[in-house]
Amino acid sequence: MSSITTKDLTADRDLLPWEAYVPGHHWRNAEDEAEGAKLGMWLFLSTEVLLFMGFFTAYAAFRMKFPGNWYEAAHYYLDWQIGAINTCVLLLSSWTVVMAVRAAQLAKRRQILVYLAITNLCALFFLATKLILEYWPKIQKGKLPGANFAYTGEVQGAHDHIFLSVYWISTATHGFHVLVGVFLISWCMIKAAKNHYGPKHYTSLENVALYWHLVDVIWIFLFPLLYLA
Amino acid sequence: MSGHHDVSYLAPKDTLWKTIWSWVYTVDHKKIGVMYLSAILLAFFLGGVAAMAVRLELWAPTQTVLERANDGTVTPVTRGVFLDPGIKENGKEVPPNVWYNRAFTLHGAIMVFLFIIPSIPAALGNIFLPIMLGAKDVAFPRLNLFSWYVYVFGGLFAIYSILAGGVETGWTFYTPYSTTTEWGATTAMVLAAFILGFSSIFTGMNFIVTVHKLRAPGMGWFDMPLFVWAVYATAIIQVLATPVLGITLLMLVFERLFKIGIFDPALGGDAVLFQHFFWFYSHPAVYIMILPGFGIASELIAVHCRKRLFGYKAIAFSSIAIAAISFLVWGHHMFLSETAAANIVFSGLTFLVAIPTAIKVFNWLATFYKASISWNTPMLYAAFFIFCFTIGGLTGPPLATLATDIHLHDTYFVVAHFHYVMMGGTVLAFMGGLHHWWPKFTGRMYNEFWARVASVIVFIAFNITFFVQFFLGTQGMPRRYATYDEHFQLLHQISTAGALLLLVGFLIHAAVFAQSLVAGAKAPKNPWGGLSLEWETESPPVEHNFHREPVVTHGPYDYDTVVPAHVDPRDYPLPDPAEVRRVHGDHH
Amino acid sequence: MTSGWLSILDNVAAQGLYALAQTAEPEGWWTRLWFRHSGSTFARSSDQVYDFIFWVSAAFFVPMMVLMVYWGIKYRRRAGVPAQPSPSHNTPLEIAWSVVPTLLMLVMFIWGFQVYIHKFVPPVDAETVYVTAKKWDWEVTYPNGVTPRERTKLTNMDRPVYAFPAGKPIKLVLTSTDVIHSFYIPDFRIKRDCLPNRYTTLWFEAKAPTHTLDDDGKTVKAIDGTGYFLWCAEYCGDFHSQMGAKIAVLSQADYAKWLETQQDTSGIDLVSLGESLHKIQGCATCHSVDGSKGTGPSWKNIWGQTHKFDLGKSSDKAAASRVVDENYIRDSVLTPGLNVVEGYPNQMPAYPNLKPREMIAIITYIQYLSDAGRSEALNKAKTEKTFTDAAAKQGKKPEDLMKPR
Amino acid sequence: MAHAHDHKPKLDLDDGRFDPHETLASDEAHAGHHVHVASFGLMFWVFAILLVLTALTVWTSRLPMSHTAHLVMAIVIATVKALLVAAFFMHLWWDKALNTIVVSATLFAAVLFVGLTLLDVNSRALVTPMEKPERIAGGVQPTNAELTTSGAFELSRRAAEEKKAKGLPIDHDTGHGGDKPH
Repeated sequence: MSSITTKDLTADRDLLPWEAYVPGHHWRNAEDEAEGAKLGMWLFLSTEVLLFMGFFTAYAAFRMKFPGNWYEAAHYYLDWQIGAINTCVLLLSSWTVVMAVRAAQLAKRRQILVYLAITNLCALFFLATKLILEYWPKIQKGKLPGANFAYTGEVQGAHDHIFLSVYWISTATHGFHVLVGVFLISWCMIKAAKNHYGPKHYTSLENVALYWHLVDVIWIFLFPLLYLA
Repeated sequence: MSGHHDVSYLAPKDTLWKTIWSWVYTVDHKKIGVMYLSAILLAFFLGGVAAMAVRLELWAPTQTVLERANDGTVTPVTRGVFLDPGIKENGKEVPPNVWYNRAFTLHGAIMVFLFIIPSIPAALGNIFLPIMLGAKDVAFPRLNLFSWYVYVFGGLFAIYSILAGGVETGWTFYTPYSTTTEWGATTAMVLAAFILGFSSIFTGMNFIVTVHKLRAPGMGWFDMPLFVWAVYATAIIQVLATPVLGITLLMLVFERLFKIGIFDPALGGDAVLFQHFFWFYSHPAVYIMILPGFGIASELIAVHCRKRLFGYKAIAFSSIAIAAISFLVWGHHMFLSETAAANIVFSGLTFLVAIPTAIKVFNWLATFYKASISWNTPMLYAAFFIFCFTIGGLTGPPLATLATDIHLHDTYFVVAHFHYVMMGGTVLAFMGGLHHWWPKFTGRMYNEFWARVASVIVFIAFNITFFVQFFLGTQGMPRRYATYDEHFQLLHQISTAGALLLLVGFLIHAAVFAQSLVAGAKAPKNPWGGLSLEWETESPPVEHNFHREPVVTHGPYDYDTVVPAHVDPRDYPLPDPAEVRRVHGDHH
Repeated sequence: MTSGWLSILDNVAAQGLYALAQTAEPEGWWTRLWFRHSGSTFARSSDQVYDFIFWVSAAFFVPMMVLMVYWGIKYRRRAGVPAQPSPSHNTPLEIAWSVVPTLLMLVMFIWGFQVYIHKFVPPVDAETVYVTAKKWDWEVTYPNGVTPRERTKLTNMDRPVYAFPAGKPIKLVLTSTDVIHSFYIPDFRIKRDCLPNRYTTLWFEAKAPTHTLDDDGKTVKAIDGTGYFLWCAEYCGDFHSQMGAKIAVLSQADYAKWLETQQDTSGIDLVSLGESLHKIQGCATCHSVDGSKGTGPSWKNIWGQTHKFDLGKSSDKAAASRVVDENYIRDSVLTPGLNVVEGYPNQMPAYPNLKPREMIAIITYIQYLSDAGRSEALNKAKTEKTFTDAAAKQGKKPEDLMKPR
Repeated sequence: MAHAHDHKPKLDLDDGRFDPHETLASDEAHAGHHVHVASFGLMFWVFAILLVLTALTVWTSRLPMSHTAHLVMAIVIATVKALLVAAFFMHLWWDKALNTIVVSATLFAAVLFVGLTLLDVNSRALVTPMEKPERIAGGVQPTNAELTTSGAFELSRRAAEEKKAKGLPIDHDTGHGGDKPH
């Protein structure tokens, strides 16, 4: 089935884990298993999209009702520069993940590791920026969601605290997904280091990559909606 | 693969410890299905206890109790039946109605989240969907086991919330009541429902991939049994709707813990927005509950009428159509709070659901024509299902019609309507399916006579209990009332009497099943003469379902073409090709 | 909501189906079986939609079940008799049984929609009545600003009576102060959610009087039957099922007179006024007067006592305790969260709309409920100027007007 | 598990050949089973376009447009970006159509959720606060109907007044509440 061998391999050499991969007993072949896993992942991503739709619908309901209030609040409480830098960082990480999958398809173990390492660095940078530059000053200033929002005597819209609620819960949930992504990518790095990924088998890497892209796509929407519009 | 995989999946291992481990850590869809079945039957029992508490409370409109005050004066006070003054929580006496409110909330929450949603898909679906497809297992066996543990974890949260004081918000958790109530452990119950949602999502994902990727060779989409079609349609809803429930309940938890204000009018939020969020899941969830029931009804009718189902494709496509339309109609739960524009749109869309549903019922009925109907317990339940579900379906239009819904909304008419659909539909179909497949997955026959007696009792008792509630509703008795006006008493008492009879029916069923497990006769491979793949394997099935991967050569209901006129389908196929091959030592 | 297209549809409904509804028999046995009474002018119009759906359903259900039983018996399994061949599908039949129900449902939808629009848009000459729902009571405020004090027994419960005129459209503006409630008068076929932070509207026109004014000119008396009920239809917590009221339909003359008598409180002494306010304002839901414990402290014997506060719940973090006196009661009514008594939740809503005399009445009533302050309260009530003036106006002594205590 | 092999399988040299000195252009021909290997160039350009679109969305947010136009612009650009990621980074362009169908069904549900909810929420009147529209002390009168006081503001206004009366510090800062540097 596999068309991959290398010239310098000898017939007696033990196969690498990805070469020796055997699909689960209930699958007819590895290709079916990989496609099935990918379909499963896409279904899971569907649920993630719809989960985040809750935030987007809450956003939409109040944004449509109080457009001026929310536009002003977005520009007043959030710094577009932090958001934009984080967007670029996540886009970069998305690209490196694509390249990691490509490296697996080409049996380049070292490249997989390098690209995944960059991805994880991007993710950690994203989280650090969020915590240090966005969440911590807000906590200090009492810019907390809903009833915990500290009134400070300035003139603001009546629904700023709701805007901040949507901001907090949606970015925190997204941040949680980034954190989960960090663990998943680290796990993939361990598997890659142990030679589990190669042209014949890289299902889990591909699915983690899909997950990571989704985290990116969600941020692609969160950034302009919360920070700019 | 031969050897130890050719033994029954129920066969014990060498030691007791290994047997227990083989269940705890199983990835076998049949064992997981059986574990689900045990758990949901326990939930059904708990929910039933709560239901009996509700019905008993409603025996009398109110109770007048003499109450002694601190200064010794004795005054008559109107209280509920479950009055227990003196029980204190957080230093204050629990008002009497709270007990009733907790009972109906637990009944709703347990029946919906712990029983009826996982009932058919996660239990019977898990056991039979892969076998009916000719697969060895579901696509992701470990995820399947994980989803069972998630279910148990969610169930533990629910039990914790009961022990920690219960919940009295109603299973719908409407804000701002659910965010402001001081009684009970609402947060724990909301988290329970949140966790149970994930169990449902994982099951749905698993089934979709299984149907797409693991059908036996030769099985096209239109060779699948209709139960598989129905569970597939259900899985689509589970995947697309349940995450919205997840986020809704998560936001509700945030609302309770951090007062985020999105659903709280006191903080400038929008209480009706919560209802949109909630019903975006919970209306499609109604079809998560009933679609598998349709699937079972199709199986029962075809097999026990020994006849090709009338309009196979119409039934199959109507399942998918119902799944799609289910996402369009949730607004009819808010006819009293929405604007007229939204009401009119949702009212019109709601009627659409009736069309594919009506098509199904007509097709089932047409299958009876010139059939060979065996009136055993599963078929009785199929007929009872058609009767009750049709009533449930036909009482939908008065609720979808704006003019009449204004009067009937939030009354017992709605209670009766959804019990006719959920209980008269799903539960009766579930009971039918359980009897239909019981010999297959336990390997034991049950006592047919007593099962029939119990099914007739359940049917009659169910109709006594709930038909009078239509009159209660049109006469203006609102839902969720611990006390009521005296002129409703007669109807309430009839209903309560019916509920007690219903309890008797289910207890007989329990006894029949217990007797079957202990002393039932060994079940043959194909006791009813079914043609779908599950009847080709052993009873109970072997560990990997089939001795050899089956090749599909005929449709699941091709009685007229596959079975020669003189042959009893119970003996079909004659003989099992797998057996023949095994005799010849033909391992793959 | 009276935009152009709605008005047009409203006219269609009014001229066509609504006229039909008027001519139908409103209180026949069939209607009584399903709906008990038809108390409003448009009750029958939606009942007719219901009847239509019912008969359509029956026309489907009965033949289907007859067929099922007939075929079930005729084609029961008999040994050696296989199923006979029959078509596996029949396209014209399947199209027919898809299209016919669709058309019938189209009729239900359009008809139901027309009647709904008629129910939804109040006539311009309707009299506006404000309804405030709160846990667990209805506060109905009439155009003259009065909230009636009349009470009655409703299945052992002490509930308010609200009167409406016959033959005059009434527009209700609904809101809620806490959670979602739903205003439901089954005999009028009207229901609408009362949402916190938002007003919703509803209208009806009662058909015929169910009550007349009693001989005292103040309370209502049923002509026959029990009259109509108001219920809360959206689950709202502990006393959801007790959140009812009696609805009395009066002739327009009686209604005007009833409103007048409800407005004037000068002839009621302070203790009796406080007693009725305790019920009308919903204090009774949480505060008992017999010493039994409720959501809030009982009013029995608290006058002059010292209340200890839960500083975690109170917004006034400085005061640990206060003596129950005039100022404390006034504070508790106007800013309930200021001092929260130990062992009780911070749940009470504020009552900023009480008139000065009503505030004094509540204070006097609480004073009256204690052994220590009873005689002083009664004396205060008897000698209050408003009351003595009202008594003098009627040519009576204050004692004659006071309830025997 | 039952199929776990207790010895590692050996490589079968007859299976096929593979040139370790492959060039980028020949990647695809040699990859495993029917898998598309994306080209480096295409992926890099997609990444570059995504960065440009990010800059564009920031730029448009600063244009003097109506609030609605800002929202529409943000959503349109974000959608284009998301489609690029889905089509190329997530391989949908080359994948089986079934995965695209899954995505479409998801978007169908998502659009219904937002759309039909807004149909109701957006056609309702503004949330009417129960308390009188009372502006915070020293503030500017509201310029439009949406800037009305809500319960939370009323509560925190009272809390601030009480603190003031007791001589407690009220605010962490008075100038602004955001993250923006001065």
